[in-house]
Amino acid sequence: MNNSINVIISEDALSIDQVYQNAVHESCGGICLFVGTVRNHNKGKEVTHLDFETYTPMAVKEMKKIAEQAIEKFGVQQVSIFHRSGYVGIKDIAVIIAVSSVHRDACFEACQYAIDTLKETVPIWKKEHLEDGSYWVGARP
Amino acid sequence: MNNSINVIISEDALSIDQVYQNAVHESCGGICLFVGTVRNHNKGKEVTHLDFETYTPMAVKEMKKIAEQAIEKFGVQQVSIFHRSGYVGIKDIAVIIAVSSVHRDACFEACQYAIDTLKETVPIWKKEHLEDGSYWVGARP
Amino acid sequence: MINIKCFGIAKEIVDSDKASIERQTISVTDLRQHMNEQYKAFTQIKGYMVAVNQEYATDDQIINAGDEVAIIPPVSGG
Amino acid sequence: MINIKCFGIAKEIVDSDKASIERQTISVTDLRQHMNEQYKAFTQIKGYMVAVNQEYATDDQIINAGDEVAIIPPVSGG
Repeated sequence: MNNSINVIISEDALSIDQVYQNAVHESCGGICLFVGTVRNHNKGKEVTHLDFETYTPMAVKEMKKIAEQAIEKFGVQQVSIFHRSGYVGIKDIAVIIAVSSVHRDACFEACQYAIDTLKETVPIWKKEHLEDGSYWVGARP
Repeated sequence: MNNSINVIISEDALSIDQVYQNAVHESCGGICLFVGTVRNHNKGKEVTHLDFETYTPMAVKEMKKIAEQAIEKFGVQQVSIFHRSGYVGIKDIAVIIAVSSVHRDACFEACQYAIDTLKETVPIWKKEHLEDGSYWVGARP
Repeated sequence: MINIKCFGIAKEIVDSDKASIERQTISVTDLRQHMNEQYKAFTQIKGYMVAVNQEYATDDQIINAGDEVAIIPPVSGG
Repeated sequence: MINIKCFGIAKEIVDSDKASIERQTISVTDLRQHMNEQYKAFTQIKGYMVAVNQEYATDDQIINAGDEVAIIPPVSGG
């Protein structure tokens, strides 16, 4: 089987359908998607929007590594990872991951692995804007 | 939080965007979707298409039970389950499940629970059409 | 009379989407036995559940005329 | 000269998206020490990784002038 990987960092709104079309495969019975959206609250405070800063060439490399590891570890077919940069409003999409596989357990495991690892290794930073200020998420002890 | 459940059996093509819009919620950071598509092969044979027969009122009841159980067991926010009836071609969508939750682990677990349980309890039957015949999946020992 | 909806392979075995039994009341076990005698092919499939009023029924459950009854062969949705 | 890209909170601390060190070669450990002395606020954050040529670097790795170097504060994508 020819695996394929699609990895994009986009300044524009992400399309679930586009990510889906990149992942769907006629030999596969299932696709698991994770869509990360912006919550209106965090730690008891009201969030107005987020700003994502990206080290784009390195982030793309790290996202490709995650996709390759997901294929190797879980034997899945296609992996697509799309991430936003810039201003992202409440309920808007920050990230979409789609994984297709012949049998469905593998696509769930691989999709969860991909989002968990993305949050640990991909050089993207989220500035959370509250009504009374803003801060870089996770930067301070 | 007001939970909501959307359950539909449709003779027409399923829209991922519609299911997504039913599940997205401003208090939630993540949505897990499972999209079940028709594979072009099964047990070494080439599949041409599927036909889904549904006991619609009971199937809808069972799908609602699954959504309610998912909310109760995993504390998720919204659950949408859409299933096709009738003729479904290769790569077409047979089922879409979308689950939103405040934190992402719960939506993965609940979505996987929902598709696993759907395949065990919901009165829907799949006739698999091959090049040289057709049969009801899972009916014979 | 007990009216029975038939789905999937059950519809093929009965060669109709419905069957009936000339009784006012019957247990699920007896309905199953009646159908298996009437249509031998039921004994060659993996088995089937019976639903009464759109809920899965237990073997000792009593069905009355007017109940919505269905034969539920192994499901395969998704 | 070693040129250093700064992202997220590092960009705020340095008050620029780049910094530089007047050396032809430096270890990651020494770069970190140099930056922490130059900009005390780096010692008040959770720490940071250093990337060299778009790969995470180890502490004993040697950086040469011309390498693409970046300070990677705790990431928070997704």
